[in-house]
Amino acid sequence: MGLRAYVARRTIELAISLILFMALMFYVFRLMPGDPTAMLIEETAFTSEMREQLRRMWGLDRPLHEQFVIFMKNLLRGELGISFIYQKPVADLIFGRKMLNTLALLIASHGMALLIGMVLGVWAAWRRGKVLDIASLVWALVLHTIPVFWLGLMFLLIFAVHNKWFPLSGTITPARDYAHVLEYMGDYLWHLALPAATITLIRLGGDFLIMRNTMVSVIREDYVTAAIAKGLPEKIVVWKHAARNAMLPIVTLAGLDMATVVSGAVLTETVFSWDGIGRLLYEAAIYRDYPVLQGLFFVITLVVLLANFFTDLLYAYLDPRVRYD
Amino acid sequence: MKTATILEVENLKVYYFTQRGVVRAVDDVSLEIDKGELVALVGESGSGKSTLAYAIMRMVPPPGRIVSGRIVLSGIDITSLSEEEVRKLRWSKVSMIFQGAMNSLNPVMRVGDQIAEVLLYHGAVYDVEEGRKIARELFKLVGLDPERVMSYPHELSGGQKQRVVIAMALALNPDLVIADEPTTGLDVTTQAKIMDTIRDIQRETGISVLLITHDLPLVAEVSDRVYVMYAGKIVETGDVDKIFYTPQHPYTKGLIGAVPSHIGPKKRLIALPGEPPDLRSPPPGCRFHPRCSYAMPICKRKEPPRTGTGPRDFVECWLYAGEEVKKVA
Amino acid sequence: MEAVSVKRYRRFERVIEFWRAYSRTRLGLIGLGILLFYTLMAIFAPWIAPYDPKARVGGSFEPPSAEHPLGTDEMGRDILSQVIYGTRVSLLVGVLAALLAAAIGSAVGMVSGYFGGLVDDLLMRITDLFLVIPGLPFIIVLSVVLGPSIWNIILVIAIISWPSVARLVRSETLSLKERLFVQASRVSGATDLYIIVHHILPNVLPIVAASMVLTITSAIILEAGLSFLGLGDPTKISWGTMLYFADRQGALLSDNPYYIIAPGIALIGIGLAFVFVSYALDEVVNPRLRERER
Amino acid sequence: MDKVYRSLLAFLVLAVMLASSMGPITPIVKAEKEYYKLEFEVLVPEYDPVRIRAAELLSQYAAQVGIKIHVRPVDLNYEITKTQDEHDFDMYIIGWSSKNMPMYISSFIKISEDRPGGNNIEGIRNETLDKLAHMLDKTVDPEKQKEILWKIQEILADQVPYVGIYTRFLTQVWVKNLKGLHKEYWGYASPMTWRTAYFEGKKGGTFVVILADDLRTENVLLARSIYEDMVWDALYDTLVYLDDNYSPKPWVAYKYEWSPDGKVWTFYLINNATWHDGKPLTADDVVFTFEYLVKNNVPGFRFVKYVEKVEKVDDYTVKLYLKEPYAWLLYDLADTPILPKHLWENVQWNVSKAPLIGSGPYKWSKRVEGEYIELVKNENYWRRDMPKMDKLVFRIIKNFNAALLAMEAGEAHFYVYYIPTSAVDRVKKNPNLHLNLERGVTFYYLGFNLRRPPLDDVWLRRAIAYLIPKKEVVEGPLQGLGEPCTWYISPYFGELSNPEVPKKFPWIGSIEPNIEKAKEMLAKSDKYEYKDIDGDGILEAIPKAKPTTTKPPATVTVTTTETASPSPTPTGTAAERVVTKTVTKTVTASVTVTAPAPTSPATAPAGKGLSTLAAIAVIIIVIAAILLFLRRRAG
Repeated sequence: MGLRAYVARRTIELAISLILFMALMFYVFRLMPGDPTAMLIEETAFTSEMREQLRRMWGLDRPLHEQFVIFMKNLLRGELGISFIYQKPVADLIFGRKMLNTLALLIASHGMALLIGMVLGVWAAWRRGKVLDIASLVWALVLHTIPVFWLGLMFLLIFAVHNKWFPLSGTITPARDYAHVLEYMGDYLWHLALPAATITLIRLGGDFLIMRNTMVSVIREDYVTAAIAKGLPEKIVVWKHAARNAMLPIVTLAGLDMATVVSGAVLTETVFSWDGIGRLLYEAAIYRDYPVLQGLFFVITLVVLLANFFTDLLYAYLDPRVRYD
Repeated sequence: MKTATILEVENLKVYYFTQRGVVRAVDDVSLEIDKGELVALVGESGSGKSTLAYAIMRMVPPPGRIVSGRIVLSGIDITSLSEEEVRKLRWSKVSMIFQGAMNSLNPVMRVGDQIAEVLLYHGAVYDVEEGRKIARELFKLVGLDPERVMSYPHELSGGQKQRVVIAMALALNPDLVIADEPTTGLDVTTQAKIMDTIRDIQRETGISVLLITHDLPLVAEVSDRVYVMYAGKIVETGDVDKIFYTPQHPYTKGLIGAVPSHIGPKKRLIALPGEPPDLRSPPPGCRFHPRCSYAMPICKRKEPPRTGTGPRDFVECWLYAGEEVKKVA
Repeated sequence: MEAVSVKRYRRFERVIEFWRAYSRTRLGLIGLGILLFYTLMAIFAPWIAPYDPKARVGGSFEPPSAEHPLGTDEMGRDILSQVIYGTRVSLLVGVLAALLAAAIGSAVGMVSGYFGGLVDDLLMRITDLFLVIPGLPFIIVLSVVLGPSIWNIILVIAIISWPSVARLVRSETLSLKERLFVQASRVSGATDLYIIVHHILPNVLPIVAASMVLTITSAIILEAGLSFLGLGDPTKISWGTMLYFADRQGALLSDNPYYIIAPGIALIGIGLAFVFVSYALDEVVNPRLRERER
Repeated sequence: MDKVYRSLLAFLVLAVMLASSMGPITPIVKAEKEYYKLEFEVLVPEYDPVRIRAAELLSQYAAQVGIKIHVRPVDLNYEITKTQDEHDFDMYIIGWSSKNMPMYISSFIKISEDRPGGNNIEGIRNETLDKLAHMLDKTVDPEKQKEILWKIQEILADQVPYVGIYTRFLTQVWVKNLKGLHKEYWGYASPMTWRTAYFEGKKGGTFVVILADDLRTENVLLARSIYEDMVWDALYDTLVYLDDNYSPKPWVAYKYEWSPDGKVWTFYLINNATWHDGKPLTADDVVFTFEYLVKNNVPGFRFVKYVEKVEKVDDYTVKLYLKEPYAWLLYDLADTPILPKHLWENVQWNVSKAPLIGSGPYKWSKRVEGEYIELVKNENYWRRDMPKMDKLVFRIIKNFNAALLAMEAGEAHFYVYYIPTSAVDRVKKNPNLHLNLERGVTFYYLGFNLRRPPLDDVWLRRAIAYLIPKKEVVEGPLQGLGEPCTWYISPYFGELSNPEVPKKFPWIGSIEPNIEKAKEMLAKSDKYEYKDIDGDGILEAIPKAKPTTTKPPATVTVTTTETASPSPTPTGTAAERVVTKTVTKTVTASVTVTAPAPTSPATAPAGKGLSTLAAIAVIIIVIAAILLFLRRRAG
């Protein structure tokens, strides 16, 4: 099958599963006990009439199937609705600063983890059986079992409380005047350091292990032995012959892992009060802000599906044996 | 006719130091190959043939190590060289056609480039294009369409891949080519064609070849001399006719007896009973004695001495110890 | 009768053989040792723990001392006792969630693999759907739907973990059903249910068990994560809820950082133990992984 | 093919099993029984260890009397829905300040509020209480208000539909050199604080305040959290404000008065107030604000439903006509921002970005979402002496630890929310920080569902009230940073709180669990006989035969001459208002709680759950089928 037909088919499949998934989530959200207006009673002057009024305004007084039809119509038109608590379009809410923050965190940490994990994995596999390899193996296993939020707390304890090297929370220093964009960037990166380091370390364990294990089995492949026998310099053997082949599984896994990646942000963002979509999702669940929940799941699922799709394309590029089917 | 010796292995010991004990994969082996000779190394799988081959390339995989002995390749003792020096010798002096050759091609690289890179990194050419040009020539030599240099391995058939590998082995015009089971995994007709190609090229270029195989009919057909290896030791060596018509060692006899006759119906005449020994704890004395039908009490106690059977030939067996060669009917 | 005892003897022999292979792996033994330690701690918590984990026995955030080796929490409760009691919930959640996931996964996998065709396609599409669902967000929503209780957490973790088991079991079933003894059984008129229960199930169990060990680890860590987000059951002491309250109540800035450190170490310990065991199991079950010798 | 159908069936069964196991816990409908087991569930918000501990301790003591109480921590949203909307609960613990505030208490006890979503969560159906509540809302005279409130407190204490457990101190922290703060509901983060706070020995400066949550919208009318209120308080002015003693004082309205019937209110505005854009603030703006709120029926402003019309007398005088007297108008106005007519005329009330021009002491400067809000001094503020600071910055720090560090580092000057008890010691040790420990209005209480027998028995409720370890909770988990609650109106409101309550009603006054008294209470019941029938250690309540002669309902003769009497406010003209009441002392004894109202399941949750689950199952199958179809077609 040609590339174009393949992409067309995958796109249709993707769109349909996304829409159906959203239909499913619509009902799951409404299954949550509780009410979007319930949290408002914290405001002293709120009466039940006012809650009723809000429910009407938000269309919650209509029968469920009617709400569903409205929701689906909006979704097909590309509208995600209006947030109950923020009173603004969900799209604006998600694709604003919060999305940028989350993306910055995820890309920084996962990029680093992938890079370091791959290099270390290749290195350890090449020197397998040696002391350092075994030591790093044990470390990777330990890192693999550390809960991400606990590591975050430890980092805070050591680097923000004990030594005040890094800030405890937030993405920038509040109310600071920046003379230059670079200064702003610096401040942002300074705040990003701890949360990104946390995720990087946690992911590093997994990425390292996968890379090392595939590398170890690739090293046993005859073409690597052949490459050595051919008298090629070690660097060429390792990177051009072994690592390139060993990269295939980790690339696939990185794509398939998108779901976990996006999820993991919730915990890290909680620990570091990082104002991203993970926090938004948690708050939306607490407040039963259905439109925001739907919007977030839509975006996250879309990202995951797209990641899978692009992984397949990338895989086909990396491995000439793969055909589109 | 004593010509230049290309390879000389002397009292080589290669052990694997595993967690569960020391595997004596190659134990005190000596071997010689002259220029233009096609020497066969035969033996069951697990007898240490491949390890010997890797040792000659000086690429024994860990936890294996060359413990003692010398490997002299074109006059250079490679056991004492540094890794970088060895790297430069590899392929330029000795190249290899690997067991399961189709797997020794990198699946994500064009086959031409895999040949070109050899030339490139040994300084034979200065860019990939030039390398590909030479690759095309080599492809013609081994009977391949030169345009195939731009193909990926999965686009070629098994026989074609095999030819690519042979072409690659010839790229730097080495003194010695080690062919480790070069035809396994191919169908019979292709096997024959490939072997013919190797033989032709060998005759044409005068390259020495060390053929490692357990395919005895093939050995009988193409080789000049034969080394028989059992459990890490060379038990017998001699000219191909000598080995096939007057085998001395009971193991050699067994091997040849076990060969399906390529004339008559295919069946095992005398099967070798039992299994090759565990090289972590080989039997004391002669390593073959548990399977040997001629075994004597001494075989269990002491290792057999080497008995010369010709200028360069010998056999290691108590049957012939201290005696002149006895003809065994 | 005799046949049964022979069968039983064989099984016993197999267990012995398995244990021999297992006990050769050093990591596996270490892991098993740690697990034993945790299990004993969970069972005998009331006797081991120096204090009632919920009672106020000291000032708030007391640093470690002779009376309180790990200090006290914000309400003056002994942290060591809480960590010891916390083992119970973590182990319970981990094991039960993994069991449930294994049960659902094996059922779906076996049905899918055995019957094939439309059923297989349908079940596998559903499995794919679950694999694509963003895990933690989905779990958060589900936990809110179900309310905070350890039983719901178990259920939620199982719901998110079964698809991978299903895929594993399906592929194994596919190869099993082509085997001679299954074919023979079918020819001799055994019902599908009989074949699944008597032939397929016993043969997929080992791989399910091996994969379960890792599921337990992730379930334990997941429970801690959920509890840390405040979705756990706060009346039950678990390491996750401890960390949740530690974070909320400002343990970071207090005099007793062990309130945060201790539960985390406990979590890592148990996680490592299971990882070691699964590592060892892999080596025993999949001999291919053993270092090749030439 | 047969095999396919069978396995499909198997799959469906599996799906249904899965789905049904996911269903919400369906309420067990208790049938009319011979007796009731004293086994209850108490709902507690899951995030607060203090309340959870309080519930656990109560459960321990109750067990000693033979009452089984299960502690069920739930998500707050769930708790509110279960209690307020669905009335599906036995007991619950929650913190709700309004419940012990004079201006809100009436809404919690009116019979009309006993409906799904209504504030009368417990299901109090007491005619006297209802009448008093209605009367309270129309009584403006403080003396009369006090009289009614005292009565209400006594009836509540007698009937115990809910019972206070503890109140927390206002544990607010600010830097030592910050002065000039003023108190309101939420402590010192009051509108007046923004206007008068200053740094000792320093002129101007930047005042950094830490909020635990960001603005959700940039629209003052959509303010839903105290944090949002705090920001808008600095940007907008109000007609009146509440002083430290919690009484309304003139502000933008320098004088106000009301007609003898309390229905016509006249506000006289100062004439030098301007909007941040330079336009003067006039009667037109005030009229516009009232009319705008009324026209759009904006949620959050209670007085709106009483407004009949608004009239501009001249540029600086406004008359407000009410449909009926409303006691809390001034309190509501203290919370109502005056909106600039020229900017809001064509703006919808519920947009997320509304004009950010007010007339308050600070002007909007900038905001980084999730990080901070910066306001700058309004140089043209009508009070020339205010504000004292040059800049007011609200930093958003959700994580308390980070907030405390910022305070310690001197990067922030005021933490507006209550700090966790655990941080108190650390703050006390810091020489630069001031920890304010003062009684607040918070009210953490245990509520009963009076609709559910045997909780309809006042003696049982009194018994349970006796068992609440108020002192232990305050000294234990709360670490002394609060007080045991022995009231229904917080002593924070001074005279309005009835000091007799704890003495006259020992079950309210008791702060330590009293097993003996609790047993005594149970023994006194005339409704049920409490004994352990099945010997499982848990008591059963056996209904006693209904007394043949039911006492006549309380005679509460409330004669109100409908002449409202305004309170003596600074400018208020004291008018006469007579409230003649013949509420005899016997009221307390004779008022009975009416039979439980038919349980009002707003929506049967079970039914809703099942149908939704069915829908989900169908959708899953459809999704799978369509994907399957696509795969098949693609080959």
